This record gives sequence, C-alpha cells and structure tokens, in this order.
Amino acid sequence: MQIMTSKGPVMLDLSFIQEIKKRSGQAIELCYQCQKCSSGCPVAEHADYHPNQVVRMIQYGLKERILNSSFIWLCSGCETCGARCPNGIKIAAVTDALREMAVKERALSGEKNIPLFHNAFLNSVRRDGRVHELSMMAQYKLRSRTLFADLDIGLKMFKKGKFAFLPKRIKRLKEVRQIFKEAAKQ
Amino acid sequence: MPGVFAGGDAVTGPKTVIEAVAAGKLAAESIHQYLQGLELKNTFKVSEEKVAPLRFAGDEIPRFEPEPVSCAEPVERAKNFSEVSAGYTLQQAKKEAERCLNCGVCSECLECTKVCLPAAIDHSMSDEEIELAAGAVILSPGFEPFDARLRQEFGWGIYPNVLTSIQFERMLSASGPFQGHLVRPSDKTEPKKIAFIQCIGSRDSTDKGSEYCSAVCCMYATKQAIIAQEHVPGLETAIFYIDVRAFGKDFEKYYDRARLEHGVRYEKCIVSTVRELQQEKTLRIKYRKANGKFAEEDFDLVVLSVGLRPSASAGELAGRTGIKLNEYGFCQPDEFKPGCTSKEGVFVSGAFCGPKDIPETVVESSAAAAHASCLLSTARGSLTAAKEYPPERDVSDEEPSVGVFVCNCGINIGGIINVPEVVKYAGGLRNVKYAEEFLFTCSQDNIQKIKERIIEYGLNRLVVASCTPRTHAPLFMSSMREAGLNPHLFEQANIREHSAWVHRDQPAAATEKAKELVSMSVAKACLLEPVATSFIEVNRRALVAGGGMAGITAALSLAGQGFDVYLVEKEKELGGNARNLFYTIQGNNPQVLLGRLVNQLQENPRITVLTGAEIKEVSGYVGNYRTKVKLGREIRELTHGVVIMAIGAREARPEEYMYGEHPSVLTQTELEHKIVGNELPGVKNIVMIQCVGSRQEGRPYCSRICCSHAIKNALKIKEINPAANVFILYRDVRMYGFMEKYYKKARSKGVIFIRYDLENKPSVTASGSHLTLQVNDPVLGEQVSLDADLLVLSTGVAPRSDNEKLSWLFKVALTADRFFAEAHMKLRPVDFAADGIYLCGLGHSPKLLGESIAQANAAAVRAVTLLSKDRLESLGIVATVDEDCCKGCGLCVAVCAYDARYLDRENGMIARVHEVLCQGCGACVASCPSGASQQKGFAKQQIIAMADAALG
Amino acid sequence: MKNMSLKFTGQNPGTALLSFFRALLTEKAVDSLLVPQEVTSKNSVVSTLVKEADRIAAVAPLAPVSLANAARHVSDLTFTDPEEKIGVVLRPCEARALVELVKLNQASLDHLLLIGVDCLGTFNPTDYSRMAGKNLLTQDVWINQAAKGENIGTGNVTIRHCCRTCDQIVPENVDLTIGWVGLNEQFVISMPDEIASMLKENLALEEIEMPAERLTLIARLKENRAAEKERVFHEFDRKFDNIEALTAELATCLRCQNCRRACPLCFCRQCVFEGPVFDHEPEKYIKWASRKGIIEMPTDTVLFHLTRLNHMGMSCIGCGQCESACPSELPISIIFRAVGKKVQDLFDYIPGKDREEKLPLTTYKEVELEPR
Amino acid sequence: MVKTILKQFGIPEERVWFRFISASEGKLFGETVQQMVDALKKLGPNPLKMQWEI
Repeated sequence: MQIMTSKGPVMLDLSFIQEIKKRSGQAIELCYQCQKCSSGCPVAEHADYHPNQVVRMIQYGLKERILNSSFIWLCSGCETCGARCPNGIKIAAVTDALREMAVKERALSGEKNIPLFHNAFLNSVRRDGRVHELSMMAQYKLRSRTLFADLDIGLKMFKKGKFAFLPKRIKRLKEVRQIFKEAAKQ
Repeated sequence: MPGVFAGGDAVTGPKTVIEAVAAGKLAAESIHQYLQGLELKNTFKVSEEKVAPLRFAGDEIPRFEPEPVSCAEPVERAKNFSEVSAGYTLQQAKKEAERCLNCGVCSECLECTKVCLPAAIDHSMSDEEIELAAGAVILSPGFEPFDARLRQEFGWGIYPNVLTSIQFERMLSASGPFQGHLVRPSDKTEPKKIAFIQCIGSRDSTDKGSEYCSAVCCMYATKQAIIAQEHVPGLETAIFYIDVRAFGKDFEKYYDRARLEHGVRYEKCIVSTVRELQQEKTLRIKYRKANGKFAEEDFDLVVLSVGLRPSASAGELAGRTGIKLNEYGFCQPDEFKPGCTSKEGVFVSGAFCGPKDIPETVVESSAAAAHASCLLSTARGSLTAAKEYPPERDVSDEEPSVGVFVCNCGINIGGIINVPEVVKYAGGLRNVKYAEEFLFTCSQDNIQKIKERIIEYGLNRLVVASCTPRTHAPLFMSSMREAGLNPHLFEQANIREHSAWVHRDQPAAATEKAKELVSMSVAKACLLEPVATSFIEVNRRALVAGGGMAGITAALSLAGQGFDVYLVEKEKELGGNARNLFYTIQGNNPQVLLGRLVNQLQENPRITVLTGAEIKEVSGYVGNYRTKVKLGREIRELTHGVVIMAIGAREARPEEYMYGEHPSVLTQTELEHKIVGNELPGVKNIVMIQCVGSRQEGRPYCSRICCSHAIKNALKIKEINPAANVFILYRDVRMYGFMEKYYKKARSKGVIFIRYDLENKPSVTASGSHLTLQVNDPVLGEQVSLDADLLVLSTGVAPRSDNEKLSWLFKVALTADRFFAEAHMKLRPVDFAADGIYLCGLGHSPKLLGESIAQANAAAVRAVTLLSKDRLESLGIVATVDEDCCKGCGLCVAVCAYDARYLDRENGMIARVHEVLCQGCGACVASCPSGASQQKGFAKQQIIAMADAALG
Repeated sequence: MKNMSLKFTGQNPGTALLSFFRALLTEKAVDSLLVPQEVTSKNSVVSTLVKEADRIAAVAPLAPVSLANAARHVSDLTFTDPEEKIGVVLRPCEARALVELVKLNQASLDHLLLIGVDCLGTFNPTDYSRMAGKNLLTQDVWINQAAKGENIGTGNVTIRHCCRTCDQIVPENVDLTIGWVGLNEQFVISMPDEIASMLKENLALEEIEMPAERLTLIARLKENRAAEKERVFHEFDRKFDNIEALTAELATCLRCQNCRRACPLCFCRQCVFEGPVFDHEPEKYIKWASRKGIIEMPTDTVLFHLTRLNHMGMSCIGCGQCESACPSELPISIIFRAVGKKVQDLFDYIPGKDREEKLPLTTYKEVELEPR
Repeated sequence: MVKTILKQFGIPEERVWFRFISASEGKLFGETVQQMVDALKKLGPNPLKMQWEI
C-alpha cells in the first residue's frame, strides 16, 4: 500500500495513527473530512498542509512528511479547529503531539526557526517562571542567526518600554520548574 | 326585574372607565324615569358600535415618524409663564391618531366578541380535561428544529441576514412575512447570492449538536435553492455540505436537476464561521475549495440547514405512556417493528420515531395505523353511526327555482367585491327565487340557514358563490341532502380565487366578474338534473403479489385485520431478498424473523400461500378482480377485491472492476455469505467500492441501502478480525438518520473512507490472486494504491424484469427507472393512481428491510380502508350514455384510462359505463363524435349554457 | 392465392361475370352476395343482396357508377353477427372505408368474403344515367374502352374528379380480386386456393401468371394519377389559404347534411348537429344577434363542416360520395381529402390501409406532450 | 389536428394552444395562460369574427 507523492511513492503505515492518538488523546480516526477545521484555520493558507490534510496523512501514516511540514510549527494553537470540529477532534493537541515527536526525532527541516523560538520561549520560562522578552529574543536571534532582522521594531518596542532590561522572576518559580521536570519525564 | 338597575363591568364585562360612567349615568336616568312613573326609554342593550379595523397586517399603513409638538422658542419663553408646549392642532392630532395600529394587546375589553359576527370568540373558555376510552394510542408529537444559537459561529440571531432554513421556508411562502418576496431582512433588497450551510446541529458529536443525521436537510436545501432561483431570476446559490444525502426515491434525479439545470453550486466543505461586513450587512464566508485552495466569498443571505431535534414534549409523553426513548430522545421503534413502541397498544409515527421525510412519515404512520387496526379489528365499525337523510324530493316536474348564496368569506371576498351588489344582481337573474349574503357561508349557522331557505322558498337548485368547490362543495351538497334535495343540483361559483384574489387591485371589475360567474353558474344550475350514485359489492379478499418480506408482512397484517389473503410467490420458497440477509447493521437476525413469520403464515387460516405461482392474467376492477395464476400446469382463478404489489427487486450485477473475471471480486451480498460461512481466513486487506453502476448513466438513481450494507459488513469484518484493514471508496456516505452512528463506529474502528468522483473512478489491476486498487485521494490530491485480498462491490438494487409485465397486467405505472410509480411521491406513497391497488417493498424503490416492513403494513392498512367497506359508491359526476345515439364505435373504451367503459355486445353494441370505476375525467365525452357520451353535471348543454351566460 | 383466368372471348364480359357470381352461390362459396346490378331501365346500377343464384340477372360491379359507398351496406349487414357467409363486392375506396368502419366497430369481417374489383373511377350518377339511357355507357362498353387505360371518360363527360385523382386501382385488404384493367378478353381473378378449387371446373378457370402488361399499365396509371393528385392538392392549398376563399366556396352550403349522410364513415346514429346541443331557443338567436349586431341564419354552417372534419377527417378515405351528394356542388371532397391528408400526416396515419393500425385518437405517444 | 384544420380555414395556428400541464403544475398553468393572453392580444381579434358566422 502506497501513495504517489511528488517525491515518489511512499508506503502507508496504518499503525502510525495509534501512536498519535496516544500522544494527543484525540480520536483522529473520527474525521469525516468536512474541512471545517481548515476553513476556519488562520494559518492554513500560509502552511504547506491544511489541518484536514494532516489528519488524513496521520491516517495514512505519512510520518516523515508530517513531521517535516511547516503546518505543525505554524499552528498558533488558537484551537478554533477543535472548538468547531463536529467530531470533537482537537487538532491543536494533535499538532502539539506532532511537534514533540518532531523535536524528539530531530526532524526539524520544515520550519527550523519556529522550534528555535519555542525553545527560547520555554527556556526563558524555565529560568524565570515567566518570559523575559529581551533575553528570549537575544537567544532566539543568536541561534537562528537572524541577528539584525526586525531590529527596527525591537528598538521601537524598547523605546515604548515594552522590553524590560532585567528579567522579573515570579514568586513560585519552584513550581514552574517542577512542571518542566515532570514534562521531561514523560 | 323592575326596580333593579345595574351598570359597569358586572353587566358588560370589562370595559373602559368612560363606559362605566356612561352606564352609571344611564342607570341614574333610568331610575329617575322609573321613579317618576315615566316609560323607560333606555333599556339595556349591547351597542353595536363600529370598531376601527385592525391594521397591523403587513405594510398596510406607511410608517410615520411621531408628529412633533411645537414648542415656543427659548427667546420667547424668557421671563414669562406662557405655555411652552403649544400642543397639537386639530390636524396634527388627527395625523398622530392615524398612527395607531389598533394592535389591541388584550385587556379583555371584549370588543373582539362584538365584531366577530359568527360569535366564535369566548373569553370564558378554560382548559378542560377530557377522558377518552381507547384501545390503542398512536403518538406523533413531531420534532423541533435545532436551536441555531448553539452554533454561534454562524451568526444566527446576531446577523440579520443569517436565517434558519425554517425562516427561509417561510420567506419563500406567499403567506410568509414578505408575501413570498425573497428579500434580505436587513434592507429588504433582493439577494443576488445565497449560501446554504448543511448539517447545522446534525452529525455533530459535540455537546452542541446531535450525533445523528437529520436525513431531510440535503433535500430541503436543494429544494429551497431551486425555489429561491425561481423567485429571483439570476440568483446564485451555493450549498456547503459534507455528503449530499439524496437517498430517497427520485431524490438523486432532483439533485442532478438542481446542479445541471438550475446551476445550484455544491461545495464539499463546511465553513467554520460566517462574518458580517458591517456596512452592507453582507456575509463573508471563507472555505477550502475542492482543489485545496482557499476562497472568500460574499453572500447576501446565509441559510442554515438546521437539523431535527426531538419534540420538547417527547420526554413527558414517554414518561406518561411508559415508552422507552433512544439515546437521542426519539422513540425509535425496533428495527423489525416500525410503528411499535416498547409498550403494547402504544404506537408511534412520524418524526417522533426519528428524523424523516414526508413519504416515510406517511408510510410509518400508516404502519402504526395498521398495528392499531390489527389490535382493534374485532371492534371495527362498532362506534360508527350512519347519517340519516330525509327522502329526496322529486323536482323533475318543477321549474328551476334557484337559491343563490353569496359569501363574503370574512374580508377575503367582501373586502374586494361589492357583495350586496352581486346579491342584488343574482336576485334579478331568471329562475332565481332567492338570493342572500353571508359572512361565512360555510359556518355552521349559515349552513343551517341554507337548509331553512331551501324549505321556506321551495328552492330546487342551489348556487353558492364563494371559494373553490374542491374544499367546500361536499359541505354544501350535504346540506342539500339534509334539506331533501339531490346534492347534485348544486353549482359553486368560485368568486374568491377566480375574482377577489386575482383582481385585488380592481374591485369594480372584480365585482362585475363575480356577477358573470354567478350568472354562469345559475345558467348551468337550471339545467342540472338529479344524479343517483350507484354501488358495487366488494370482494373482501386481498391478493398479495410477492412473497418476500414485504409481501409476507402485508399478508399477515391483512389477516390480522380480519381479511382473507392470497399470497402469490413466483419462486418455490418464500422470503425473497431477505434470504440473503444474515444480520442487520443493528445486529438483528433477519433469518430468525423470516422463520417466525413464515410459521405464522402457515398457521394462519386466513392466508392461502401459493408458491411457484405465476400471475398470468388479470381482469375485473376495483373491488372485484379475477386473477389467473399458473401453478405448475394448473391454472387457478383467484377472485379478490384489492391487490398489494410486493414484487421486490434484485441485486444489480456489476459490470466493472473485474467482477466475474477475478475470484476475489465480490458483491456485498456474496461477501455476507462468505462472512457467515466463515470463509474469510487470511483475508487482511479489504477494499469496498460504493455506487458501482449506481448514480450514473444506466442506473441514475441512488440505491439507498448500499452505504449501510457496506458499513455493516465492514463492521462485521472488524469484529471478527480487528487487524483487518478495510477501505471504503465512496462518493457520498449516505448513512441517514440514526445510521450515522454506525458510520461513526466504522471510522472509530479504523475503517478508512476515501472519496472518489465519477470523473476519477478507482481502477483495479490483478496479478495472480493479488488485487491492487488505484484511487485518487481528493484530500491530498494524490494517487493511493491499495492492496486488496478482496474487492467488494456495492452494486445497488435493480428493478425486476417482471415489472413491465406486471405493470401491464395490473395497468399500473412504472417510473423512468422501471420501479412501480406510486400515486403521489409524498402524500400517497403506498397507493397506485388507480383505486384498489397498493404497493410496498423493493418494487417501489430500494429500501432497508425495516423500511419494507413499514411500507408493507402501510399498504395493508390502505387496502383495508377499501376492504372494510361492504360496497363502493360511484362519484356522481360520472359519464353516461344516450343509448339512442350510441353506435358502439368503442372510441370511449379506447380512451378511458380507468377501464370504466366497455362495450355491451349482447344488447346491441352499446358503450356502457362502470360507474364505480369512472373518475369523471371526461375523456370519453370528448372522444364521442355523436355526443352519446355525456358527463353527469357537465353535459354539453350545461357547458354551453354557461358560455352563453358569460358572453351575454 | 391463385391467379385464375376467366375468359370471355366471344361473349360479353357481363355474361362471364354473371356466371362467376352465380357459381359463388351455387358452389356455396358464400351464402349470400352483396353485388351491384343494373336496374331494369338499365340507366343506373344499385347494390343488391342476393340469396338465390337464379335471381341474379344483370350484375354490374364494374359499371362506372356508384350511388353509395358499399361499405355502408356492409356495416348494415354485419353490425351484429349475420350468422352466414356473405360475399360483398367492393371497389378500392369501399374496401378502405370498410377497414375504417371495422376499426370503429361498425362492421365485422368475421363472416365476409371480400370481393374486390379493379376500379378506374365512376361517373356522377346523373351523367351515367344519361349516357347509359342512350346505351353510350354500360359495364361492357366501359370494360372494352377502359381496359387498355384509354378513353377514360366519354366525350366531354369525365369520371368524377375525385376518381381522377385516385391512385388506387386494385383494392387492398380483400380476399378475392376481380382484375380487368390491362387485360384482353379475360378477367384474372386472384382467389384463395379453396375457392379456386370450388369454382375451377364449373367456370373452366385456368391458373395463370399475372400478365405483365396489366402490371405495367396499372403502374403507369397510378403514377399519372398520383401526380394529378399532387397537383390538385397543391392548387387547393394555394387557393384556400385564407378564410375569404373558403367562405366564398362554402357560401352556397344549404346545410342539408347530404354530405354527412353520403359519407360512409359518418356512422353516428344521430349527428351531433341534429341533436339537442344545437337546438337553440329562439331567444338565443336574438341574444347572439344583439351581441354581434348581425348573424347568419342558419347559424353553425361553417362549424358543421369544421366539426365533421374534426370527427372524421382523420379517417377520410377519399371516396368522394359527399361531393356527389352535394346539391350545391361544393368541392367538399377535395377539402376533406386535402385537409384530411395533413391531419393524417401529423400522426403518420393512412386510413383504410391496415386493419391492425390503431386510430390515432386511441393511441398516445410521449412526443404528443411536446407543444407543436 | 384541430390546428391543421383551423389553419386551412384561415384561423392561424397561433390562436390554438396545446400544452400538457399536470394537475400539480399550477405555476406553469398560470404562466401559460398569461403567455397565451399576451400572444392573443398581440394577434388581435379573430378574422372569422368579421364574417357573419358564429
């Protein structure tokens, strides 16, 4: 069983869906392709695949393609799809599961910078219990090697006092760190 | 009582203070007169004042802003105490008063009781509890539409131009809020583009909607789109859908017409949200197109195809009657007992059993009636009373003496036509003895008055100038019988539809036309002659043609209702297609049912089963058929009064996908045999193709059952071997109603559904025992190739070749698809156009076993409506023959569509009329060159008299 | 079927015919015979029903005159079962009329032997009577002069114009045909085998091949007449394309209804125009006149012809009896034939052609639902 | 048939209409009547009316 893609035939893997189901807790197989998710998705137009296609690819087990897709990283997690899905499938949760899998399997070729941004964001939270925009951006810009992009916006934001110089820590930082620890365990 | 005076509300009921004061003064004056010993001038009397007309209907009154009260300028006001507000002038006051709509929120002023001349309003009425003794109860509380507010993303209740389908249906109606004009509620302009969004609240597993499919929305949206286009030429319509479920009889044809003839656009995509452009109130919809691109389109109106919810009273009703409801709150009957509830003697019908269209509703209601009729068969007729009429007066020697009654029909006629003028005119016509005007001629008291006038004035002809005879003629005619006149000495002039309604704008001309219509009717009435109806005896035995599940059910129902039945089956064995069904999607076993029913058949003394029997010849007519049946070498003649056609159908034979060429290619029925016979070891990959030969040239209709057949088998395979891979290649998944549940179940079990379209059919190749399917996946736009150990074809239902012969033998019609054609698609789904012949089962159209059973019971009870009569009465307005003129040419016999004309060769070749069969269509009258054939009540002279009266 | 030659060399053709018809009765091929015979004054030919062979004296089925379409007589004889075998002699137009009457249940073929005769046309009865009285035209004279297809018509008196445009010379749908056109001193009678064997000895019949010259002559005559018919119909169409021409032509109609009475197909016991529908009250005439200002008396003249066209135009077999019967010499026959033809063409219907063909009124095709 | 006959008698065939309209096609019936009335108004009075006959 295979599917003819533009890059040649790919074998179907009908068991892949079980893994994603487990990771996301979503009954993906219930999809009847009404496309309501895609119609309402704010990022689908800008991504290589649309939510309904991602669901179908999971059913076919086109793992490599999904993990390398830009969609899983472009998804802003607004959850419009899940809120509207008549079959109650929360695609945002599916996307999260796929991101995790992509990070784990280092299949980051789709949108490299997005995982970098995610990491920078999470690192900042881990450190301070909340985001410190300046250090997060510094980390992100360094790693993504786009040091001078958006510099003008950054300066404007700085002038308006949107960036604090020093990070502010929250009171119960310990608990946040505990969350990170627990998550890493799984 | 002398010396006692009264006034106020105690006398008049609630009234205004002013009236109370007036009454008090009146009383005082009367007391004064009384005490002075004068004659009392004022006795109490309910005054008949004129009441201003209600004026809040429609746009009768143009909208006016309130009349501003003129105030003095501030400069003028300074330093004085003069009146600031000048108040209204007389003219201004009148103008302001004109704005009053007299809307009359009820303050119990009882003005309404005064203006209602027939005194139909009674404010003192209160709820009453009535106890009825009944042997059976049929529950049909119907359904409620889904509350569109629950799916707020579509903006219903927020954006004025988003409507539910129910609102839209009202808008399309002539009696609707805009008199049938299709306009946007926001600005009353005609829309140019309308979007319909399907499955609102249906096929929705979240807590907002209902899991099941509402079964009717695809077709009603299609209908509304077509009708909307007829309302507004050039209108564009688009329907956003998941699957188009055009599964009913001839529905696919309608869907085809919508797309191909009317250009209704179908977009296979459900939209996520409807946005409103605030200025224009236009609605913007973003959706994913079939080619994977996104589109944004603006629509003037958006119609939400809301689904069906159980009736709000369903729960309470279930509680009181002790019946069980299903998980959705509907009273879903057992699969094999449609119309029955969990409680004996309580039956159900209609949308209360689950969402369904009109034909199914009518069928299921009739089925419920059949069950009740079986239960109560011994009591049949015990509560009916025959009406007694006085003997008919012989008017043959009397000169015509016509009474004309002109109806106002409230304001329907009287508002346009000058009725008193028509009455005066009618009174002056030749032979008119009496003319009178009524507010509502059909009201009980006026019917009584008509009877009195007939006797008082010795009238012998009656003309009522009112509405259509279709609805009211029987009422007036029966009043004539009660007054001792032959009811056919009646003529009705339709001055409402034919004049008042159509010439609303020209009251004077409408009045003239009404006069002419009346004079025509009078001219005809003068020539009317009494008509005697005739009767034939009814042979109270039924013939059921076909011994499948439908035929068996119909025969058992008829016997249960107390009638003898011949059950004729062509094959040696009973059961028909049911013999190939081993389990249903709901998990029941048809074989068990079949075995039980066959036993019941054999034990029932009322039923004669003839197997291996072929119908050879049919003669006779309703109530008295003679059918020759060939049993082996013997020919047996059966006499019976009615026929139930339960002919069945067959599984179509596939002609594609290597069927018959490769051993691993099967039909669904063949697969079912293999599953039951446990013949599928080692089969891992199974591919099913839907709509094989269906919904395309050759067999353009949808076979309705194939989707559930495939899913049923897919679920069975998954049950036996959860590791099996099942793919179903489909065009639309038509799992209507509660069956949606099983579609969902199949998906949850991992059955993969891949959609294909006619331009991109799957293809199959074989190498050895191995099959490979190529199919385009439209979601990804890529070609998928699937390995298949088995390829199963859902091939649909085809009509039997016998249908042609039987349609000819019984003189009943076939549809273009060669199934039997019922009398009316929606309202008479088990009747043929001719009386005395009924149909059910697959011969009518493809359907599920339970649906066949329902239809069989329905056909049986319809047959009983005829069988339970001991004689049939003719119509009255039947054809008649002038024997002196007739030369027996037989043209009338040849043109009669009802077998009502025949040549009497024994008595000098005269064409005669079977009055009971005659439908009064007049074809024979038109064909007769010598004028020997005439129609009672429509004789040539009568028609010419009308024409003369009209032309002057 | 056998073609049997009945020679009349050296004797009158009439004598040979007489012996043939006598033999039919004596050999019991038929129980009775409907056959035209000369009246004693010899100036006309009438239909007779003969039961006794001896009483046949002057059979003249070939004399070019026809007072009435014999199909009407056949209808009278077979409207109900006559219970004996009747031989009836028919010209082609009469055979056609009979076919139509059978379709209308007005006659039955069950007990008939249909004897068809060649026909080259008939004269108006008055013309024939005048000429026959002077012995200028009798059956024998006619056979002699017309058998070769020449001299059809005597001097400036010709056969009725309806016959001049009739292209059926040999009848169809008959059991037995007496052929004389294109033959010399003999009749060739096509008859069923069993009748041939009955009569063979008595009449010294001889079986022969149908002579070729007969077939050629008939083909030629048919062609000429078909062309003539075409021309006449065409001329009619040109002339009567407007209401004025037609009303002018019908202006002398007396409404005597002779046309209807002469028509073999107008089978009604009572014409609707004689019935109560057209019995008007005096006040009705006055009413009409006051509405229109003026009306013609009697009324309904055009309506009468229109109605008759409507009732039997479809079946008109063109025998021309209506026209012969018309005292005003209206060209009714041509009107009925030409308009009838158009109506018949509409339904692909040829009246008198085939007993099995259904009357258009009694059948229905789905295309008829489309507006034309 | 009626059209053919009437045409010969100088009554134009546009004056006689035949349409198959089922009992359920009220709308079509209404439209057809409207069309026919319009068409007849355009054609003007029947030429036969000029004659004396009825």
